[in-house]
Amino acid sequence: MTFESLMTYVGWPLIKIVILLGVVAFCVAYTVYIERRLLGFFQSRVGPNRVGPFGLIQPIADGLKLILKEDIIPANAQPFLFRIAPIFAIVPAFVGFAIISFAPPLVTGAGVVHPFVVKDVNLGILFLLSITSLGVFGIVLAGWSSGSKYPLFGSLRSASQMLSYEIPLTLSVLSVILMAGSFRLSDIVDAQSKLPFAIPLILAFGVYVISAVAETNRIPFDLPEGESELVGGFHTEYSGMRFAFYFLAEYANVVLVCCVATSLFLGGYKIPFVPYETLLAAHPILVSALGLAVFGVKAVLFLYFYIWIRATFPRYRYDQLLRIGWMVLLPIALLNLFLVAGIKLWLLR
Amino acid sequence: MTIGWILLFALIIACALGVVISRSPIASALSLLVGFVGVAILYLALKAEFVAAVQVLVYAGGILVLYIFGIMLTDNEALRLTRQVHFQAWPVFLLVLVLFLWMGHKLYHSDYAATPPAAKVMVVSGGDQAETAIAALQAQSQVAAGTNTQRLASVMYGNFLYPFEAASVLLMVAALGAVFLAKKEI
Amino acid sequence: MTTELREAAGTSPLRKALETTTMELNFGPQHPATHGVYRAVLQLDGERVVGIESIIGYLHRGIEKWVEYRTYTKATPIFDRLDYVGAILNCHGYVGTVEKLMKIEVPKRAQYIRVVLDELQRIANHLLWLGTHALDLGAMTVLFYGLREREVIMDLFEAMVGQRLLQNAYPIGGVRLDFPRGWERACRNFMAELPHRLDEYETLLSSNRMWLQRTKGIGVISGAEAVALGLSGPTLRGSGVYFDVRKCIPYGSYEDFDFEVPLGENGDVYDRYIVRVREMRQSLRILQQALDGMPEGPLMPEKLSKIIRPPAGEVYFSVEGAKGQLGYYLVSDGTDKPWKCHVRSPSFINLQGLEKMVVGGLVADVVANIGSLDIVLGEVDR
Amino acid sequence: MSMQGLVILGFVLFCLGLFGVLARRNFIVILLSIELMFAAAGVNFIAFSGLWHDLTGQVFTVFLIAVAAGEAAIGLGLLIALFRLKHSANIDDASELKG
Repeated sequence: MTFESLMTYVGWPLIKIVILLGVVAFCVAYTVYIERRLLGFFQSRVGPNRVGPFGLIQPIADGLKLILKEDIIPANAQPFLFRIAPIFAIVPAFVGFAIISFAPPLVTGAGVVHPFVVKDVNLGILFLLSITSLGVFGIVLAGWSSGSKYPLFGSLRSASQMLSYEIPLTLSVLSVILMAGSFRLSDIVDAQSKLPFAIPLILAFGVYVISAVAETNRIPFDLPEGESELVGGFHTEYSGMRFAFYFLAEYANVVLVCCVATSLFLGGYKIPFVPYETLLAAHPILVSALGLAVFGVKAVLFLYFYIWIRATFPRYRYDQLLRIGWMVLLPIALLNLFLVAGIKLWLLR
Repeated sequence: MTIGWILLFALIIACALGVVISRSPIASALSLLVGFVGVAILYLALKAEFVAAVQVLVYAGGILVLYIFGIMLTDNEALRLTRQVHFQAWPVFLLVLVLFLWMGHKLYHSDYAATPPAAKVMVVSGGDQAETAIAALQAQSQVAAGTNTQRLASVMYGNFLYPFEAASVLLMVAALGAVFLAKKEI
Repeated sequence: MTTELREAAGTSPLRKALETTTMELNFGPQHPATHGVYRAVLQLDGERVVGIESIIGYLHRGIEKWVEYRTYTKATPIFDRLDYVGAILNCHGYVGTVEKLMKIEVPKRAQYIRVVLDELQRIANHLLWLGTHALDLGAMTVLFYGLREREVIMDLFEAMVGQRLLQNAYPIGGVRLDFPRGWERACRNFMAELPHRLDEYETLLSSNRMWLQRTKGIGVISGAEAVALGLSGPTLRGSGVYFDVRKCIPYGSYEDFDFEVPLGENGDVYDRYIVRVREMRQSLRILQQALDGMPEGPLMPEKLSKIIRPPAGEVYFSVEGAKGQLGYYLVSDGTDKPWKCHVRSPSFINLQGLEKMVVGGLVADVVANIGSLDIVLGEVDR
Repeated sequence: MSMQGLVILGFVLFCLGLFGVLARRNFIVILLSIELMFAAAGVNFIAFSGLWHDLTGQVFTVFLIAVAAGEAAIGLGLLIALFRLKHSANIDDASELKG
């Protein structure tokens, strides 16, 4: 095996994965910071502002604190499952980032293309959905292995919630796949060069946003951890680094959902109103850099929307939540799918 | 790449063993989860990407969660204390071993893997045109060009439309049946 | 399945065997939604509550007994510790009782000042309640908004009596000091501001479908049941019963003021919520009238001995506390210490309504109901 | 990888599943073992589909997964019913028809 083939099959992917992991972990940590800061502003208070300028070092301080804390395993817990459960939560949350194209591919001199994605799988979306569907194991196992009632309650709720909302989520994504005619994320982004899918597929977008909020267990659907009812939900008994894993997994999921929404509905790295070719003619690096920036801005706007929701709404009750999922979102998603299929079949031939 | 295959096989078989012999049902379920992911990787390696994705999405993300639910709902101390293996384990083991050896022998000595049956007929009748016959068969089976998923779709919604609908009816019936069985007021 | 079959199945041993066991869930004493060290043992059938047993006493400090070893004057500050978010009203109740026992005539100006402070305290209490209740149901922001307005009231208290939370505001007989310079203007500014803030909260909650779904039709308690259980305050008025101590048994010049008693219709969580929000607006009306019609005059009665030594006898006096009818029962044996003191604390009695409200509901509704009762454990346990 | 290996893998999975179904007491583990047997069939379908360049095998694997989902639903329904009656997930307790 030559050095070059080794680099192609092992080296470059590994480097990409390491870079992506670093960037994602950084983004997730600062998502927490941004959320706390923004919530502070929403609620007429300051938010974390003591550690470093504007509190910018706060995430690192929090991380250090959580690492140094004692890792408590309750007497009733099943120690092995209790220890490995956070891994089941955090791995799917981070693996999902592998298929997201963050910027248009960089074309260097000799026609060599460097895509800004770890692996542009041709079944990208399906891969993403199947990977994220594994995240529920972390929650279920945590609740089960803690040997305590509140986590058990939280995990049962969470599992049924995630299973229920996966269906409208998938259906709304399906209509995007129908429009784009491909599972590959870069194809889907390319299909939006004229118009982001959020406009023609407004119904699907709405369903996606609501189900995504539910999938990531956030207000108004944060029942699994609804702190006023279930104390902390499935991670009540966790402390220290294992708690941090759940925390990170939750926010990684939030960031992932923002990135996916950007790619699927908001046009990804496509710059609105500016054709790709004109930019490419200007400078190849400029295209990628601008694309990356545009992707970031869109994702952050979506994130802002997320936090805004959290600051505004109360929490649904468990039965109401399931009712919304099955009685409202599912019919809307199905109807939307039929509409899109019809339009695709009859109008856009 | 042979090492990779052997590792994958070893993983799948180890997980299957874990399902059958581990004491706690939840360990069985988790080991099945890893085994399913292994099988999905196997599917990927055999160029069946769509089936691999469905395997993970439906099996690992859906069915197994239901099983874990079931384990959580039916757990009690008494169950944990009883012997997990049936008294008939040893006879069964011998039976399965005999079956395994016999079938393994048969499989090892058969030549099923050489050529497709239709092509084999042609080989028998037409002699040296076997190569072209196989090529023709392959071309015929690949109804539409494109990715594996697209071809799979055209086969599934073309030749197998009615079985597909039947499968959906089956799922519906299963869901209704499950609700009926589990409902408190019969 | 036909009805006959279903009925037959209802009595069969098979049916019994199919019934699942209930699950016992300890709700508290350390729980974020119990507003203190209150413990409820819930019997759950899935998510449905089939039984609740309240266990209190985790914050018992023996205040009623403690008072028997203190002189009447020295006993005043301890009552602030009953309901520590509505301390001035507790204080008013106690000094009012002693005044009634001794037949002291409180000067008019002192009465009006008391009304001003009382109503400010009521608003502060309801603001904190609103915030915590909303937080229980997941609406986090309202808490911080409520605390922001409450902060202004705290500052007003600090300027007036020197303390923010446990003010020990009134001496027996009247009030200690007049309004400091600029206080009235600050108070009027706050009063001009608050209605807009209340509108803001109502935009966030009263017109929010999620809020309505979480509160409408939850924890219903009828007027008759509420009266039978002895509930009082906004909890009672939410069920549509017209009872407000300020109107029905007027004290401290409340008969001078023109205000309405907001009533609910269904007796659910939403009604208890909306009654409290409207009460804040009514309190503002009272404040306005009290400040506008503030009479001149002394703050303490002319002849009041330094040592309070009421004649032997017993007396019951109640004020409209923030949570309901806050009554004090004092027995005097003619010495300078009360022989017996009993507090009819509204939180304790309102807590009895909880079982009626939550049984048959879901676990999440328990939180909504406890929130809508507005209990303070310091007052429940005394 | 040779076909031989894949077929043997499928067969090993099948045998393990069979053993689990016959030898375990816990109802859920029996269901899990059945899933193993399904997976064995799936491996064979996919392997032969690849060998013969015919997608029918893959289509059947998808059907297989659907059937497995149905089986899981019904199986869990039965499990809950059994648990309600016997307060146990032990298959040996369901012995009322023995007479």
